[in-house]
Amino acid sequence: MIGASFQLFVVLGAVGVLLLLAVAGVALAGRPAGRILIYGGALAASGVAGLSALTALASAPAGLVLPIGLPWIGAHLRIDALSAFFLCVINLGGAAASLYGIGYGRHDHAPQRVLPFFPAFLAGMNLVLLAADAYSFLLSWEFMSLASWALVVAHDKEPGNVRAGLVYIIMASFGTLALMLAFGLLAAGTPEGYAFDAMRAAPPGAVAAAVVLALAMLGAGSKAGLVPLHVWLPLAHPAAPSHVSALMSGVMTKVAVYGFIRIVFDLSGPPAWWWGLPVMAAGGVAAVIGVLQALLQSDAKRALAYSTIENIGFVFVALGLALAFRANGFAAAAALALTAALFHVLNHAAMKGLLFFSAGAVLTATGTRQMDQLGGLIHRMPVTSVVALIGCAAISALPPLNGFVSEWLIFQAVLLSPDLPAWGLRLMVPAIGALLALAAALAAACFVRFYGIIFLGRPRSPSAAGAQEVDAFSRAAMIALAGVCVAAGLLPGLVIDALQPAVSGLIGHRMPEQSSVAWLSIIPVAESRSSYNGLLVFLFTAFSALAAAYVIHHLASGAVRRAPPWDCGFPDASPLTQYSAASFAQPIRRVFARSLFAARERVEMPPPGALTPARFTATARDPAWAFLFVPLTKAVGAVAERANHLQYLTIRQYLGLVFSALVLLLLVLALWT
Amino acid sequence: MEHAISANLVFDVAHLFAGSLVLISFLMLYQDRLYALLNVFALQAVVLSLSVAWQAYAQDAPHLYVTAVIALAFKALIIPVALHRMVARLGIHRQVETVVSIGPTMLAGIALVALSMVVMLKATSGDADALAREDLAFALSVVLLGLLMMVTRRNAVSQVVGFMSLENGLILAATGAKGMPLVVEISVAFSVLIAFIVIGIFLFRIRERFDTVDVDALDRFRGGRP
Amino acid sequence: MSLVSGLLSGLLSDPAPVILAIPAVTALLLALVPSYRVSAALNVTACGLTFLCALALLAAPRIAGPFLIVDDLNIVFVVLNTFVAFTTSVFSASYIAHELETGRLTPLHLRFYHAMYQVLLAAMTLALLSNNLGVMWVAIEVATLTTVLMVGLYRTEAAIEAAWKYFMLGSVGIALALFGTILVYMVAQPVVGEGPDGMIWSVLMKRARDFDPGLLNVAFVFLLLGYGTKVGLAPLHAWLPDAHSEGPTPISAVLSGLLLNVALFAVLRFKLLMASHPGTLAPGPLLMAMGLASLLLAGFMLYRRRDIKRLFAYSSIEHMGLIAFAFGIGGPLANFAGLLHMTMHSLTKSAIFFAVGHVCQVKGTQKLADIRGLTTSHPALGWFLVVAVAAIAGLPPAGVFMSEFLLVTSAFARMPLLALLLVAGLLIAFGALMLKLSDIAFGAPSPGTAKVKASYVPLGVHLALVLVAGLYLPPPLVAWFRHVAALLG
Amino acid sequence: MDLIANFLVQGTQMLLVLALAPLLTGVVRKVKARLTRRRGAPVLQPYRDLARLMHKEAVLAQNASWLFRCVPYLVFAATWVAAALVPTFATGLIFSWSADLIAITALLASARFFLALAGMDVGTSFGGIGSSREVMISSLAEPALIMIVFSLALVAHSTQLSTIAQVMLAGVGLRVSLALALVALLMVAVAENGRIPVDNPATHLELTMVHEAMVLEYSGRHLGLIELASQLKLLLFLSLVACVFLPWGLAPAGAGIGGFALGMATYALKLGAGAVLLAVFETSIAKMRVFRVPDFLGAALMLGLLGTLLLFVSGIL
Repeated sequence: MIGASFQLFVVLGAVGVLLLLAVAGVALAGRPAGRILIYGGALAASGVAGLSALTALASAPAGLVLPIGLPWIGAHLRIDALSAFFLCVINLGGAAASLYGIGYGRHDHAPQRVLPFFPAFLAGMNLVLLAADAYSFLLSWEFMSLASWALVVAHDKEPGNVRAGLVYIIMASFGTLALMLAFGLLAAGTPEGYAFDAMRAAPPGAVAAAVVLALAMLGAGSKAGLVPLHVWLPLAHPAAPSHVSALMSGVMTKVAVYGFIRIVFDLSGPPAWWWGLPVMAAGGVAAVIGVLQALLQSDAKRALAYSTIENIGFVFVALGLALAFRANGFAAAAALALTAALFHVLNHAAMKGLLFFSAGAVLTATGTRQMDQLGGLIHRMPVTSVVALIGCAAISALPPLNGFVSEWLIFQAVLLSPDLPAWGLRLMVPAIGALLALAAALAAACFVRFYGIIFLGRPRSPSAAGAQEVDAFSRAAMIALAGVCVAAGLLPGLVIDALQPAVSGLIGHRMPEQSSVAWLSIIPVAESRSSYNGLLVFLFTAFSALAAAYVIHHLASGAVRRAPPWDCGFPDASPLTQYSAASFAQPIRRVFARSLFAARERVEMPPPGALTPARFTATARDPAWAFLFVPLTKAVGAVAERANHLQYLTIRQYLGLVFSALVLLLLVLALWT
Repeated sequence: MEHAISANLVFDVAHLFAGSLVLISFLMLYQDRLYALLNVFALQAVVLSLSVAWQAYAQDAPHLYVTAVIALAFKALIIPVALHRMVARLGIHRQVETVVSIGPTMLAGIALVALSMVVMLKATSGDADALAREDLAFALSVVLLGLLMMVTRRNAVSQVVGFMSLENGLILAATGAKGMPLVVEISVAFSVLIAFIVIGIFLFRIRERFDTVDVDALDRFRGGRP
Repeated sequence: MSLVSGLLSGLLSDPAPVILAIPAVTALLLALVPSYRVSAALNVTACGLTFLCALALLAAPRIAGPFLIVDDLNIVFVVLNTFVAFTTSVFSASYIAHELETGRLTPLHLRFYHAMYQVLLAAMTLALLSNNLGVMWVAIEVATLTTVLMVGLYRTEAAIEAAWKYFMLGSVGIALALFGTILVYMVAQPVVGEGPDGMIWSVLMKRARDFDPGLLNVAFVFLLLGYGTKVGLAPLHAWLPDAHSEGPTPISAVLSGLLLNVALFAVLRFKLLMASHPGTLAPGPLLMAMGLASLLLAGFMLYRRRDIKRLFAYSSIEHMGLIAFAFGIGGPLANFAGLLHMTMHSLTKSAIFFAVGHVCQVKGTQKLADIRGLTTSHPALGWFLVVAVAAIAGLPPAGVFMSEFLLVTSAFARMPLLALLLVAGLLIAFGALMLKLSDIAFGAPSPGTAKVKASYVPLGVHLALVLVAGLYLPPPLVAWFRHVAALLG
Repeated sequence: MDLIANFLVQGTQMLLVLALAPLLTGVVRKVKARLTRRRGAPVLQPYRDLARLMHKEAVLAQNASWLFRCVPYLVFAATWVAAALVPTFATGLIFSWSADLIAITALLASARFFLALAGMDVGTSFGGIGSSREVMISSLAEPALIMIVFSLALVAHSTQLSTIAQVMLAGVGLRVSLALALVALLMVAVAENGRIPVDNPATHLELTMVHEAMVLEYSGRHLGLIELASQLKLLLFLSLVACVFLPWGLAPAGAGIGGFALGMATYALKLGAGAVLLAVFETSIAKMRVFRVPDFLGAALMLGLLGTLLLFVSGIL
């Protein structure tokens, strides 16, 4: 058995199928058969690719060179443990999204703008993970961006979508250019240097490597949504159809993480001791800013997009820890941190996919994404509400679900870091740990709000009151992802072991074998140090809850009487007296966002006797826009305005330009010896 | 017959002509009335044809006589006359409108001549024969002065004149280069070009200037500003 | 029978004269043919024939006669030019017919137009194939004059103004180029002796080592400015946007796709000359400076454009700047990138102008403000335009992406700071293009829903070539580009 | 054999905390009453209340969902498990390996998560007030708690409570970081259990209350369970303080009956002392405005962070 070459071929085949589907999408768009064929085919392809990647996790790397791409080196394709793991993640998300799409696509009013690009998007992401030379990598990377851009502008009549697409494509191109520069340094300007193997063979010098790190953070960070390069994300992710939003938020950001790991951990040689610092700092800031912004949004999908930024922050903190440990020679700790990062990648793909699916289901059922139009859906959409609850609990890092495990692992890694020699790191890490803890707690608050406003309480609009449960395909997709969340939470040991080939491939060291631990506990370092057993906690809690219920219902009363809510004796007021999204966020807005986001509240009280309703408006701004991008665009506009005068000169003045250019050059010659 | 006259004489005469061409360029810069400008230009054309003829004789290259004739007929007679009549017909008013007033223009011209000298003498420090060097330097200054004129004059006519004197510099350089092929063809081609320009002005009634200052003209024309 | 075979063998042994003869003869014929349908057909066939003969060049031996030269450098250009000229003639057939219907042009105009088209083709091919610098110069002058006449074809004030601006700047450029040519002769004369040899390119290249470097530098300055005016490098670019926007769209395509390349070719020839002489002032920095200037200037200018054709004219300036920058850096990778980028740019940009031509016809305007939501009102045309613009903006899998990849990476490895400027310019221009594109293509459509009466064939062929090029370049082409790149030093 | 013994110990522990929790609350109330010159309800009153609540029928709002009915059991179970994992009289309990201190924190967090959801389920404005304030408080209290956990873990090189307790028992000397951690832990405990000055468990002035507003719609056995859960939580925090900072008398794993007896005795003493101290504290200060609470908890967070930082900078501080 020569490595994973078989799986490589299978994945390539799947990619081919996806591309064919993209072509077919142009022809078949519009008829339902087309929808079912495209999404069904995408489901099958992703499923096959994901499964074969799963089998490739443990097997030796395999490569292959196609006679396309950059002429003199061809297209290098390679599947190793790292890419195999990410292939599993994205194809999990891809399969779920395809399954969801079969049902969701029925409500799409412009299928011809979605069907061709959806499979292309999936194919692009798969190719990024397979690519093993700079050109193929960036080609697939940009192709992925292009396809997703087309999906973002699919509904171009809705206000804001075109602008979202514009911001997105520009930021994407910025990222690609940054990566291009990084690869330029890694390839060192030699024609043959573009292959990853060549880069590994000749790692860059210290300075060059540092520049590569910075460029990788810019390039991959802009795609993953690191602050302040995140601005496109909350615009673009909600604009796309929900199953695509799930892909972009849950999966494409992971491709960016992959790119970062590939460049920084694999290609740019041994890290310097301080590399962890910027990565961790960026991660911590992204985590807090992201979750706080998420708490302030009233658009459900936008809140989810911001929460993606938070989770990416978690991942990058873990990656930064791994870098720091690795650079300072703590292989075991590095393995733990990297495992935590990869675990969180998997978790977030599942959770965020699930949440976007449920948001999409709500959108289909009620026609709105505005939380303040929703409410009480738990009565109307039983399945969606259950799986959404699982998703919210998981992403709030509550045991025994998967979100908690990765967070727990990250904390364990943080607790190992006092051994680090460098003072900078020692001062940095606890602060980052505090930021993470804060972000985690705020995430819980954020998703209490998300779930409570959308699914609980009383319907705030007729459309919410008349909502219907979504179709079977969508339900199936959501249930599948919820299953992943629960399984990964109850049996984390298996996941951790599955991650180890990738980890040891990058770090050269692995975490201790977990599946052999008694009772399926996980023990990152040593039993005396820390251990956790999701399954046991779950059983324990479930047992106590059931026992309590049983005892009470048998020994005491089990009777129930329905009555109007008491509400401190108030009569049943209109649903509008419920807490709204804005009012629920009020305490946190006042505590955290007032200075950070210039959050302001304005109340317009009508004069006595006036019949107009009182209005309350809460506003907050994203500092990245206020301090970075708005001034930037203004500056470009100003320069453009200046330069524009050159268009309206007279012929004589143009001749003057030529003349002065000539004189200038002659002067250069005259002075040049 | 080369040996009949001493190389020295050849050199001096050629030098004389070239130098006077530069001088005439300055004269043109100095003019502030169109008719006078045209006359001076005609003079320059005559001198040019003389120098070309001299080169033809000195290099014993008969085809250069053709160039000389073209220069004389076309640039010393036809074009100036045509422009005279055009100025009359189109009622272009006789003043040469300058962007920079005459004095500074002259100074700039002197600077340009100095520049071309420096460039050329520096460049051709090598084995190139002295005649070529001097000739080139003068030719370059004529070219630059012509360009300067195009840039600092507003009238269409005076810009055309500037262009033509620029081209005179080219012909001077071309003929100065011993045994340069295609000189005749090139001068013909250039005459065609100039004819185009003159006819263009006449056809399209580009009256006063290539540049206007009134804003709505900008809006109508340049860069299709809506 | 033997005659035919003789002709064929002659063609294969030395196709260059034929390539020149066909358009020249056709031009005369077209001047006589009254019916525009016939002349359009004739135009297409002639271009087709020329292209076929140009293909024969690939097999033909590399020869350097007293008048014509066939070497690897100009074969690239000839084949590319004749091809684009051919496709453009196909497009022009459908385009011009529409102009006739709308009455913007009369049959007489068309007669003139077609004749001029062939003259232009002949002149450009001559400029590429001639071994004599003087002849090359004359040919480029002729090409300029013909395009001037075609730009002024519509006789509108704007058109005349554009033509005039083009004409004046072009003439000065020509003059400067001539002075440079004369200087080159004077450099050569002491070495290769008097007489025509001093202008024969192949001879100059052989003897270049012995030239006087100082004078060669002066010559290059004049040649760079002279022919650079034609290339449209800043600050000599002023004629380009107006000429593109006011002339008939096929001519815009020809200008961007062909004439700029020819001028660039001239610059490259002399860069070769400079490169083959160790003692000269390196031409690289000059090219890089002007290239970057053009890139940045055009990038900013794109934002304020209100006319769709002028928009893409500025993008041509931007790309010419990129190409000049690439050749300025030099080295195998950058030169390869430059050649590839040049090829891709001609194909893509002419494709864009094909699309834009039809867009302007269906919308009845060139104003960007009145062209919106194309993908909704004219899906096929709209998406073609989106693909083409994405290609020119350097999005994969277009070949432009590959050339920009090579350029950026190799530049950053060798001169990081310049590369940062380059990237900044690329990003600025990209943003502007996408800004305009998202208004043109998406959102609620603007009025003007006339059906498109156009053949998408040329458009489709160009885009197909460009898209494939990003994924796969045929090995012979690559080998050949690498060889030329090595020549360019 | 050994396994069964372990299970027995674990079971005793669970039942013990369950049994002691109401008593603890009763004691606190009694002491408070005494301090305010009232006789106060008997110490066993909480048991009676619970029993009465349990036997009442549960009155549900018409639009209460299944979630509303499940939450009390979930909250109770989560809190109970958390409490059962804190060493009270003995360390090295068999299940204590299934969750370390971080997990215990997370268990409490999940209890709070569901309780806040339940507060929003009926869709009354008071539920909303309670939930939103609760999550605001917790969003600061949790990180503070995590920081405290960090400090302890860094001293003991473990997040396992049993290990920590043993390390403390072995003696780590007086440490600044631990002192900071203790203060922070007490502040967090006050906030988490909704005691004065953060919240007033006895009030029913709706606008001043947090926890009570959240559970306003609950009645009968549901309310009973939630009450019990909060009593368990109080017990949990007291035993946490006890086992970490006063670990004396804790029976090591596999100790004999004597060891366990000793452990029980000392544990009872610690609880009593804690209850009295808490009562004194509560009677001696006034409740603060809701929007002063963030400052209070922010201070706790900073103290915790400071402790951790000190430990990062040098292991012996």
